[in-house]
Amino acid sequence: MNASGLLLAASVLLPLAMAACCIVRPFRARALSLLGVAPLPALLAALLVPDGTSAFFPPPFRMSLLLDRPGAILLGGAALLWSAAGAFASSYMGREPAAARFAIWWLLTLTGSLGLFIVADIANFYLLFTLASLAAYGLIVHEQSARAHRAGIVYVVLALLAEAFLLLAFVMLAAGHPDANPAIRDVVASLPSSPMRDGIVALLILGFALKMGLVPLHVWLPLAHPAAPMPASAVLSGVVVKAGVIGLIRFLPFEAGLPFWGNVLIAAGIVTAYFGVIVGVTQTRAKTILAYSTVSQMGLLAVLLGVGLDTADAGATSLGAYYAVHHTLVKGALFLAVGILAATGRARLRPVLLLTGLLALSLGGLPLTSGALAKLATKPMLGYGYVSYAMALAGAGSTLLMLHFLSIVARDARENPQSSAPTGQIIPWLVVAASSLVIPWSLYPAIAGESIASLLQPAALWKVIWPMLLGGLAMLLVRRITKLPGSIPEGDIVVLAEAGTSVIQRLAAGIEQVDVLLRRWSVAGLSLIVVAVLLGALMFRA
Amino acid sequence: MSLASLGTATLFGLCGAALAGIGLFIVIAHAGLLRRIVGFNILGAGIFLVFGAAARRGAAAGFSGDPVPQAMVITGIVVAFSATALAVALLQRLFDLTGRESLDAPAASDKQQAEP
Amino acid sequence: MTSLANAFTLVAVGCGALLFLAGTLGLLRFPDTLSRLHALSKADNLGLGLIVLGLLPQAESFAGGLKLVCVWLLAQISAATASQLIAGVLYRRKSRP
Amino acid sequence: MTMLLDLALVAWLLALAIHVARARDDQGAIIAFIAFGLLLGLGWTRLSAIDVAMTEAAIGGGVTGMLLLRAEARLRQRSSQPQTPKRTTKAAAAIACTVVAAGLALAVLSFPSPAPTLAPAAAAALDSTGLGNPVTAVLLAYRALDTLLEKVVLLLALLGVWSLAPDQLWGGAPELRQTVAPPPFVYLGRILPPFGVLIAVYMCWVGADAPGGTFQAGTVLAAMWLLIMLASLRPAPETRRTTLRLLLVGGPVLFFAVGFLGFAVADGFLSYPEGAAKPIIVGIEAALTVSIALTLGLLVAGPSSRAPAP
Amino acid sequence: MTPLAPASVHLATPGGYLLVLAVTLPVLGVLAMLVVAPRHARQVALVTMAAGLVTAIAIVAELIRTGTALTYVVGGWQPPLGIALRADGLSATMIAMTAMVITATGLFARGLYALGPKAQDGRAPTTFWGLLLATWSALNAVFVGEDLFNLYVALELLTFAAVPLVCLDGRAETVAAALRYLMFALLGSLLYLLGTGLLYGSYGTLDIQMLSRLSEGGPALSVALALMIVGLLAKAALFPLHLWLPPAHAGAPAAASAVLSALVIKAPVFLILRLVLDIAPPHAAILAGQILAVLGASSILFCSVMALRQARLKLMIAYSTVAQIGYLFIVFPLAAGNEAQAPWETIAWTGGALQLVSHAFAKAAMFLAAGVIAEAFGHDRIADLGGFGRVLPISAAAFGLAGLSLMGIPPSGGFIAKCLLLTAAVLNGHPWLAATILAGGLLAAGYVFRVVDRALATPAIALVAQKPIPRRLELVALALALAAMLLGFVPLEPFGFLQLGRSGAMAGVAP
Repeated sequence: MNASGLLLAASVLLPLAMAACCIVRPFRARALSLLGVAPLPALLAALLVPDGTSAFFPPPFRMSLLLDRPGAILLGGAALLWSAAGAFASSYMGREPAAARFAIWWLLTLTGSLGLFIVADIANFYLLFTLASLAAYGLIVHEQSARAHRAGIVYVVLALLAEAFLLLAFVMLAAGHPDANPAIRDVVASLPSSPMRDGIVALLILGFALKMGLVPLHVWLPLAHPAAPMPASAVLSGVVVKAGVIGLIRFLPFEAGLPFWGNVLIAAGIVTAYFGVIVGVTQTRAKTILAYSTVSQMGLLAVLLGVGLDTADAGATSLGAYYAVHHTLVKGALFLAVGILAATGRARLRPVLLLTGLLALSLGGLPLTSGALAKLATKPMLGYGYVSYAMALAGAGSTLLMLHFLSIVARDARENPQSSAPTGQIIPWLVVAASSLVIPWSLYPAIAGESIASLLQPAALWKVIWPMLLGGLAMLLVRRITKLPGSIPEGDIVVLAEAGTSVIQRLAAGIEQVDVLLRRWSVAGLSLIVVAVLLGALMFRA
Repeated sequence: MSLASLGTATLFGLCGAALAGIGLFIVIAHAGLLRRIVGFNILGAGIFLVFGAAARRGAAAGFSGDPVPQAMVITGIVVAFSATALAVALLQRLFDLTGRESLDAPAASDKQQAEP
Repeated sequence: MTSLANAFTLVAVGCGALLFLAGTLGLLRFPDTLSRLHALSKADNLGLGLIVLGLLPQAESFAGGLKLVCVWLLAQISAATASQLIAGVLYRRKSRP
Repeated sequence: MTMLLDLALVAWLLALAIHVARARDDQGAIIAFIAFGLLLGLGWTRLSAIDVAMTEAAIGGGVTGMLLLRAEARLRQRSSQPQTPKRTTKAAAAIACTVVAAGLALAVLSFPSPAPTLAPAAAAALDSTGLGNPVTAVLLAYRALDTLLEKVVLLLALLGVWSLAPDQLWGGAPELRQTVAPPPFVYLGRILPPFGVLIAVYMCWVGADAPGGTFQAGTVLAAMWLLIMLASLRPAPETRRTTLRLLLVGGPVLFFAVGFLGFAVADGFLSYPEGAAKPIIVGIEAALTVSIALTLGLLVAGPSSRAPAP
Repeated sequence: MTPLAPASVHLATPGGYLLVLAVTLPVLGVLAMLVVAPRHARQVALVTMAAGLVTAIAIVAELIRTGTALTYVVGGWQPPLGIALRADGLSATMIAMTAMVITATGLFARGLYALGPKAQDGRAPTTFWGLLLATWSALNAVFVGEDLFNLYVALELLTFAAVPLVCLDGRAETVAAALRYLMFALLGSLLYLLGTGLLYGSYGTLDIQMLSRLSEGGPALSVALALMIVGLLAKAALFPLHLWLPPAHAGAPAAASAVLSALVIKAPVFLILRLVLDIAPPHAAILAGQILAVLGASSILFCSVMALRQARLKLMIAYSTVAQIGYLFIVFPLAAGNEAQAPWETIAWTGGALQLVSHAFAKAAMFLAAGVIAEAFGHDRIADLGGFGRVLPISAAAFGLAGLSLMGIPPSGGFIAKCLLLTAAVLNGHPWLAATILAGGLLAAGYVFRVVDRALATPAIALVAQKPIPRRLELVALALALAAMLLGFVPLEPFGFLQLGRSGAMAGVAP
């Protein structure tokens, strides 16, 4: 294994080793302050390691790692956010007694979520996916409030459901393969010709859509992300949802294309994009609005990948990663901004609000920001059909939602006393915010294949400006509806599902009754004989 | 098949089958634990008779029966006795502790505990 | 000689069997426990005694004959004790109101 | 004629079994069961299995009956009879059990003819053991492992019974009789045991070559011991006594020792040296008889019910 | 058929004496314990455990060294007249697993079942060790037995050792549970014995290897196998015959529950595996396998829901045992339904074996952890355990890790097992079984999560341990849980090993 391979390996192993070291008390006490260091190997790997580098762990681990372009883009952005949020966390949570526990969950989630971007074999993909999913539970319920608890339960139920779908899909994928733990690339190559193709793809989409939060499987997301402490919300909404994106990128056969499933993804994505906006606008808490914005943005990503799958365009993976990294950094910065704003008041408020506004509107596609770049980069692939317009309208929706967000945070911060956030929080935030503005520029030529100059042409600017104007207009309209705020509860349809639990309760109570009956001696004796007679008769007939 | 053509062995084998059925019935359908223990013994007796039928049918080489199943029955009888003894001891202990001789009424026992 | 012995056996065993039959009848038909007990122990003692006596000439060896006598003796002892015990229980039950 | 006798015997057995199923009170059922056990012993003689007949009559009818009767007497003070299952349950159980019995009958009738048997193999191997009773040969030579494990089963059942004693009584003596024994019983307890011991010794000795053997002898000894204890002639021993425990494990330990000696002097575990098989087996049987007698007796006596003497 | 039984199929192998040792050593310990002063019972037990562990390791080593099954013909009397003992790869795995779990339990119980400084004698401290060792002997006897009647005696030995363990603490409800257990187990043994009698009457031998060559359909065989399988099912407590298990396993002392749940119910399952795959004719095996799979699947779903509904921790774990046993029964159609491969060459076979072993470790760890929790707080009501993870972090970790294995979360042994079973279900076209496996995993996650959630909670009034708990107890549970976890890292190793001693199986090593 050469230096690049070692660096790749270290990006998974360092956080894992740090989590393991937390068994030792002295380390545990200081773990929180080291959170910012853990993702550094991954960051370095994303910057330095050339595309196509692979590494293989010998048995019994049998893990193979591979860095390709979408992986590298996502890894870099994610590592940056993890590092900055980690630094933010050490200042934000420093005095909490349960900080050590938080650090352990953090490191485990970090391991899983970063590892997913580079792992190349199917078993370890599942392992890391599970690690990221389950460890995130610890982050969500960290504050131990009733809200966090409810969010945690909904999250765990759906996360485990996703695990089950994916496990079945992976097993079906690997079933025809001679190797017990094949490389993802190999199984995906043979996927289009598999007899169980449609079942596998359906399960994959279900599993990853749950993770991404596509409607109607998004219900956990607006509950869970706001429930976590601020830095954790940032990484959950910024990075951990991308586990679903990287899953779709890795496992769907973009080279061969599957038009039907592509269209399914497009449809689900469009619905999600609008749904997120519509419900988000009714929310009154800043973090919840951001979470709904994440739902909406994941919908846009799904559309992007769906188009790629529909048209058998493998370039969609890079574009998807590009869009995703933009969202990672911006959304991370926005969540951190909510934390900063809460601690900032009076005179210091204005610059912070200004930067927050810039970041927020970037999601809507403000010209010259990463949002605009991402939208422009993806335009050619979407073509000029209805999908393109739908996406543009969704951009308007994003603008609307972000304006709503800004109005809420501005209102919340108005009453703050004269103060400013600690430097330990400001600097990480600024780093993320700055990189969200800079990194997409540096990647743009490679991804879009166009020069930066082309971005500044009026036609290109108009393409991104008109949805924003539309969004602004919509905002004016929406503000007039006074009943709107708070009209839809957080987590929307999960409330309906929770109403259905009484049915499940009754079913379970029924099962309990049956158990009491079956455990009666005479009934058990009778069932014994019945089973015996059944067995005997069947074997006799055989 | 007429009765006379049945050998002694088969007759007792059939008797064993019937005894096993009766024993099984007692075990399943009686709530009284002591009676169930008796039922186990009758079931066991029926089973041993099946072995006995096999043994008697296997008369050969100058022996009036196959000694292997006979030996198994002897072992089986002793094991059955130990089981009976253990069951009776448990039953007596249960009776000493609770004053009842039934397992099938957990609801009643809850009431008993709740009353005082 | 053998025919004489056989005849003796036949008569003695027959009488014994008859006594057992009578005893069983008594067990079934007598009104109270003590008389039933009486019938039963009669059959046991005398009936079994006659049968053993009748079988003695048929014994192949002296040891075999001894075994037969032993069987009778043991049955005698146990029947006597059992009758006493049952009667004792009855007596105690009666004496208690 | 013999067929008629057999039929009558079978009919008796079935009638008694059904009586056990239908009897109102437990005492009647248990008495019917004891009669059943004795008749079954007769049935085993009809199947030419004298060894089994003796074991069945002694253990199945005798000692088990005694155990059950004692338990019934103790349980008689119970406040309420357990509720009987519903009529439908009983009917369903009856149907199900009939089906099972029919299946069994079918299976018994379909036994192949000529019957497969190990009698020739047992006979052929009998010479090398020097024994005359093939059942003893099976129990102590061919399938000695079964017998060995079964001894452990007995001991374990005893350990299980003992473990049911209340904590403060652990190690004490079981109590067979709370009241004074009636004089006739004491008389019986005085005169019968010498006979019983003689018979047991004889059975154990003769078992090598003729029907009889360690189980039967052990049961007779156990019965004599129980008689003595019931007649209050001797108290039951404290279960913690070392001599008692040594005697209890003596048989199995000797058996194991001989088994392991087989590694050294013969060809492996539980194999006997050529020519010396018979005396070794008789020796094992003697030790086992004592152990079995004690175990059976103590199993009937139950867990200790008196605190150990200080 | 000739009256003379066929020539023997057993050839003693040099290492065969190890099997004798595996069966007899623990029993010798029991005998010694009855004689020595009660004070030394524990030492005798611990010494015996060390010897037994060495024997188990030696058996595995010998098996790997020679590459064939170990066989011993007791007393030199060839079956069918005599008795043979045999250990193939699966048996050796079981023996090793048993040795490890028993030793761990012994270490756990070392401080719990010791006489006080002044006491001369005591009931529980002395009987526990004897019963534990007897259980071990019985288990080994079941795993190496080749003769069906010998196996009957071994099963009875197992029952008689296990039942008093249930009511060791002498409370009324545990006595009732023990009595119920004994009665149902007896019913099972008697049905098994009945089947044995029918088989002897039909074939004149009870040696499994010989029966597997002789057996051909017919009423006697069908009835016999049906009775034996059902009898064993009753002992294995598969749904709907699980009436005795929850009260018995939940009521027993923790150390006993661990052995009962992890090992004792595996013995009948192991025998069912042998009956169906070795003795039953192939087409009958397939049909029987389907019924068993239906029962297994219902067991998984039904009893997982029941586990979810339990208010008490130990009852929850007990129901989880019934559910997890179900996985072992869905192996049958997956392993036996394949024309091209022998059952033991399929991945379902490996998956089943792995599930058996990983469940043993995980469940033992869970029960020991639950025992520590109940001991520390004086109760095991899940609702009132909020924040126990802070007081007993090691036990909480042990419970969580063991839970991961039960849920089938990577990289645990349970995950590999379920993954293999799932693969087999997909390959053989059993979508319902696949769905059941997944649903079972989800439900397991549900009940494990309930407890983990309590462990992580911060209640208003902090939980305080009523008794100090020695760290060693907690570490034993953690070690077992880690063992269940680590099984996931040796996934490909057991494949060949599990097939050792199975005819013609050496060639196919295919994950």
